[in-house]
Amino acid sequence: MSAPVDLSVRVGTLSLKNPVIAASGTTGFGREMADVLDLSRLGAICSKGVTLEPRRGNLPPRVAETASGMLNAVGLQNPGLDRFLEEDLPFLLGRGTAVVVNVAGNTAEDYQELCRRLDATGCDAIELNLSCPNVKEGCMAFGSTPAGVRALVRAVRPLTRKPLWVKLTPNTGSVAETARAAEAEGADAVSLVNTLLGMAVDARTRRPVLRNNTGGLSGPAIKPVALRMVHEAFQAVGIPVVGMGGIMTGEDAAEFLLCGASAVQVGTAGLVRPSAFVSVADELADFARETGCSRIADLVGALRPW
Amino acid sequence: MSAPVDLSVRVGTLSLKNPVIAASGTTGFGREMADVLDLSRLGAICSKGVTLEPRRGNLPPRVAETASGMLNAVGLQNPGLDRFLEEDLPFLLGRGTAVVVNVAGNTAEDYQELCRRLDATGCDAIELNLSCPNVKEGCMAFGSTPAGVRALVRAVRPLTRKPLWVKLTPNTGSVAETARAAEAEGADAVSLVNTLLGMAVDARTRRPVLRNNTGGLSGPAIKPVALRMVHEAFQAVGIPVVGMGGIMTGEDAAEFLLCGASAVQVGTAGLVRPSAFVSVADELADFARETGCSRIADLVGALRPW
Amino acid sequence: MRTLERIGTVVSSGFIAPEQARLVVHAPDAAAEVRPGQFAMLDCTPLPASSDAAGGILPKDAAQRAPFLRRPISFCDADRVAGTVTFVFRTSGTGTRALSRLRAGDRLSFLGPLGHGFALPETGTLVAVGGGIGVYPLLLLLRDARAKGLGTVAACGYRSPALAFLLDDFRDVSDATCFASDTGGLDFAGHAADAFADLLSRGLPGPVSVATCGPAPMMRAVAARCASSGIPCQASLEERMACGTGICLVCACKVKAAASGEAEYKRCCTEGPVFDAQEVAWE
Amino acid sequence: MRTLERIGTVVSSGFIAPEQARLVVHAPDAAAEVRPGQFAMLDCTPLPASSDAAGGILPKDAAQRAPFLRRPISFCDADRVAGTVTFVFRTSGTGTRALSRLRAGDRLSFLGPLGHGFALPETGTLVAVGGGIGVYPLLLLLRDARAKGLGTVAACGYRSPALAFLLDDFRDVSDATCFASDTGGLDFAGHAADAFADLLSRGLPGPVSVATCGPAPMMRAVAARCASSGIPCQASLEERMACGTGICLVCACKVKAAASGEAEYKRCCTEGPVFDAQEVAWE
Ligand SMILES: Cc1cc2nc3c(=O)[nH]c(=O)nc-3n(C[C@H](O)[C@H](O)[C@H](O)COP(=O)(O)OP(=O)(O)OC[C@H]3O[C@@H](n4cnc5c(N)ncnc54)[C@H](O)[C@@H]3O)c2cc1C
Ligand SMILES: Cc1cc2nc3c(=O)[nH]c(=O)nc-3n(C[C@H](O)[C@H](O)[C@H](O)COP(=O)(O)OP(=O)(O)OC[C@H]3O[C@@H](n4cnc5c(N)ncnc54)[C@H](O)[C@@H]3O)c2cc1C
Ligand SMILES: Cc1cc2nc3c(=O)[nH]c(=O)nc-3n(C[C@H](O)[C@H](O)[C@H](O)COP(=O)(O)O)c2cc1C
Ligand SMILES: Cc1cc2nc3c(=O)[nH]c(=O)nc-3n(C[C@H](O)[C@H](O)[C@H](O)COP(=O)(O)O)c2cc1C
Ligand code: FES
Ligand code: FES
Repeated sequence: MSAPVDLSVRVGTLSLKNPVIAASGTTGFGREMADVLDLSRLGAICSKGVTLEPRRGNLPPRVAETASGMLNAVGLQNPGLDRFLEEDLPFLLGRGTAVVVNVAGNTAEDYQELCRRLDATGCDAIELNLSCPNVKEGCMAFGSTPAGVRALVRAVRPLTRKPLWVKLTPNTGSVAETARAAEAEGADAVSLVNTLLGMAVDARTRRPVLRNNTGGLSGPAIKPVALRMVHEAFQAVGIPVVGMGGIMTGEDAAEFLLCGASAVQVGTAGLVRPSAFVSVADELADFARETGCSRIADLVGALRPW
Repeated sequence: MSAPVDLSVRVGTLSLKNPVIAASGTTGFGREMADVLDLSRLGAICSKGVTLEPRRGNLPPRVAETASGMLNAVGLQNPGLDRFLEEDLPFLLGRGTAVVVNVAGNTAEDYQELCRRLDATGCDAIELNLSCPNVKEGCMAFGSTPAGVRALVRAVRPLTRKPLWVKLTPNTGSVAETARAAEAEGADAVSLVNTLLGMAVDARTRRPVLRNNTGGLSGPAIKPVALRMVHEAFQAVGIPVVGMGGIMTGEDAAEFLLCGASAVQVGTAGLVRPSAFVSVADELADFARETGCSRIADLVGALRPW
Repeated sequence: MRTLERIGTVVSSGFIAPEQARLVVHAPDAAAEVRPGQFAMLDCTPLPASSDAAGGILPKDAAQRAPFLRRPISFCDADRVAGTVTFVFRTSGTGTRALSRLRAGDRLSFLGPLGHGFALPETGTLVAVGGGIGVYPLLLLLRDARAKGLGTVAACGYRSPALAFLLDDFRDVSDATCFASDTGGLDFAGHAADAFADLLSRGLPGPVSVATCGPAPMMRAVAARCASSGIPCQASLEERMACGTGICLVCACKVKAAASGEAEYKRCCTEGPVFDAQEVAWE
Repeated sequence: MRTLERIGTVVSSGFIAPEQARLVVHAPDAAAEVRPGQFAMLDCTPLPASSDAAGGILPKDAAQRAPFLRRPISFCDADRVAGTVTFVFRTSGTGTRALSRLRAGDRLSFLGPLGHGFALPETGTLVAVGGGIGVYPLLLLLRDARAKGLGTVAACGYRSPALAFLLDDFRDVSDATCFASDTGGLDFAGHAADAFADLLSRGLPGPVSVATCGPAPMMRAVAARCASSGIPCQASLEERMACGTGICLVCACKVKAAASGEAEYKRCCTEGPVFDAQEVAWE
């Protein structure tokens, strides 16, 4: 219980003080969380998905509880890039933690414009959301095939020197292929998984629970799928992998690191336990100490498959 | 609580006394269950996957618990077709319920031989397992692309007049396309979902929990994904859909029927509650009664999306 | 830095009517802090006894939450002296059923008090109009209004006299009460909104202001009646929630932007649950 | 038709040593039926009080199982007169921790008795050799052996005297006992297998037969010692399980087929957990 654990990790050129990143869409733009948590204790914070124009999001209900998880269909509600740059990004940049900006669009041009303008800011990385299942256009349409990923990353790569993370969808036949496509076009990292496309039904009203009919499944329910996909992506590419999906505890985070994630994101856990955004890092340090690991980075990819 | 509910359904030309089928691999060949349950109360029983040759299955451990579900990597352990036809099928045929034989192979020729020989038996339908994630060859390799499904169904369709159900994998980019492929080649029904490919990790030993490294995820955790895919398949094809994935209760079953399933299968639920194989049908009848539905078949596809 | 998660100890639990469960929870900080109209996100996963884990559910078992999400429940009452808060809720589903199984001595994790509650007027009479389970947040409201020296009137509507609850509690904190039942048998036959209109037409010491909570059609009727009489009206809305703390955006409520009058989504959990009734875009 | 699922009522619960919990459960049918070496699949999801649901967890809440799978636990003891069975288990993970929180009066759902248990010899002395938590199923075995008029000897190994459990219980049902501890301080310093070899070498009233349960290396050593002396030996194996009833095939144990001697998989839950030690393909 004595020796301190070195929690720092690198995702490509970006150094993080610890491997726990607050996931996009489950942390707003940090303002509400700043009230109740010391954000400087996070490895990084990833913004809610930002689009060029403001978006109102989908009609409610936008959430359905499921066994060990939840479906959401927020639909990228956000104030748009202008207001984000004016009000939200400056706030995030002052929190003493790395800032990853998650961006989404309908067209390749949208993504280009977003990357061009974010390149001029102080953010630490850009995460291309090619995997939101809750909007009609763009997004997952790009992310679900290797060709779509390739085209999109090729379009934006020349426009920014920021580390470019490509967030992949699990709703695909082979995440190894979409990861390779991202790598081939110069992505600095892939992050996965976004939510699994799912549905909840109210048998009494004979209606989908979500007004959007379908939504994205997150939480512990998806952890086995996420771990498998992170491991597949890790084996498929040489660039770093950022892993997520159902992390509730430090030991969960360790599992993702072992499967090859250089860092992890925590999303849904923080909705039910606000302290999860930092306690996962604390528990990870405890876990490292208990298992005689002095550098958390040593866990990355250390899984020994049978 | 008075009016009797008509629980009978049809899957194409096959009539079932109720829509609840015991799922493949979670009911053995019926022998153990016959001791503790009246199998004649099931709509049908689907056999464990049968291969031409006997198979020993994978090394243990073959199971890992996950949040609201489990991973299995049995690896199609079965006594092979000869012994199945000699010992198991006759037993199953005498149980007063319809019998679906689930078959799997490494090559198209395996499937052809299996279908040819089953055509001569008294079984009520053949379910082509194109979706087992736990064996190295065949199976999911065929099922994960429309072309694979097309080739396989084309190869076996001429060899049997039995109703041919094609069991689809959820580990694919588009289940609508694989379902259409099955339909185009003359399948009588599609059944879905098989298990989601997943992994569990023991962070302390730094090993996958399963000796097979990966396994198939089943149970309530996958229900949202399964419901969505059943609904997608139902919208994509004209042949009947048999739905499954995480059904624990009669109301869960109703949700699948509403999404378009003509019948449902119950798997993992029966492992933790042996009575689930029949109680789901009882609860479904209760649900119908409570909601003023006198014919369960009226629920099929009655979902009203927003 | 605010503390969001609190672990209270159940002081008593039981049913006050069929399917209506009450939990009294010792949680002095929350009792001191809560304003009427605020709510808490209750954790329905049973917590191990305190000997097992100090801070709540064991980290190792955190993935085993069932049901997974917390449930939003209004503070129905608070006793600042005893340091207790009261939740009353209909046992409609898995989560509320699990909560109703808590017994004295059990621990309960909740986030809160959360949300933007009712604003108390400076003077005059506060009329609280509630329907069904919508009456619950109004009890603490009337208690605090009376403590502030306001006149207090309660108009509560129930499905039937057998399904009426908290009548004595409301009598305790109100200058006047009118209990309505769809099937008759109480003070008024009909809906709470009609009872309210009736009360209004008979005159109340002004200035009158209104707070309402219940089914949307009822609140809409109350809001319309208030608008036509120029009476300020606050309405407490309900939407499905995940975080309850403003970060996930799933609890969108349609309200008219103050400036443009255009409908936009606000977060029920932080910008609400209580809104100016004239702002609400009633469906 | 056999009944698999039973709902028992917890009579008492508590810890008998650090991390070693004991549940005594009123379940007369299971107590009457159980044979030594059999096990039960215990449901770790708390059951609602009997007023809520007669048959177990409410159907509506069935998807909310946490942890999801049942846990295999041996019958450690049974009192056929009182109609109780006893489970003792190490609280190693989520499920066993949840089980250890049950209190007198709580209900427990379990499947069982399950599995192929120990066969009692017709005559002579039965030596039970257990290591760690492997000692648990041996208590009922020795009790039944003695009731049948057999000689009974217990050789139990523990990590340390502080982590030794059920010593008095084993003394109660045994003609002779030898308690071993890796760290010394009990009857014998070393492993249970060595203690067993020591006992054997000092001579026991024959014919001797052996039953063993514990870590695989220990059982392998016991089996080897028995094989070299021509003593029949039964070993109780452990494998991860889902159904416990023979239908899912996840609990494969490697054993040599009686006929061919070739290794094949048998189901630990139904063909075992007790196998002829000479059949087992020790890793
Ligand atoms: C701000 C606020 C305050 C509330 N205060 C009270 C109160 O004091 N007393 C009371 O009886 N009820 C109150 N409700 C409603 C209460 O939250 C729901 O009845 C409860 O969440 C249902 O949970 P369940 O487990 O019984 O149902 P389930 O059907 O198992 O719930 C499944 C999911 O749907 C959500 N959900 C279901 N119904 C509702 C609903 N009507 N409103 C919001 N979410 C819902 C649940 O929170 C959960 O996420 C309040 C709701 C809100 C938004
Ligand atoms: C036939 C049989 C009889 C047993 N009898 C006893 C007994 O009397 N006393 C006792 O202390 N233990 C006994 N065990 C071991 C006991 O089943 C495990 O310790 C227990 O399942 C661990 O559950 P958990 O929730 O604590 O651990 P978790 O780590 O939460 O369990 C996760 C999953 O792995 C399985 N698992 C983990 N460890 C084991 C293990 N060693 N064996 C089998 N499955 C495991 C669990 O059942 C569960 O499915 C027995 C095992 C078997 C197969
Ligand atoms: C309410 C909610 C909103 C989300 N919004 C976004 C988003 O805007 N952009 C994005 O890339 N991912 C979004 N996600 C996905 C998460 O970032 C994460 O990939 C996913 O939830 C899996 O991780 P978890 O199980 O830890 O939540 C959202 C998830 C939730 C639950
Ligand atoms: C232990 C186990 C073994 C299985 N074996 C087979 C199999 O042999 N063939 C097959 O098509 N599906 C098999 N399945 C998949 C189930 O039939 C079913 O598709 C899946 O488990 C989803 O349903 P559920 O959540 O109700 O279990 C197996 C599932 C489990 C849990
Ligand atoms: S419930 Fe998360 S923002 Fe309101
Ligand atoms: S645990 Fe299912 S067959 Fe043994």
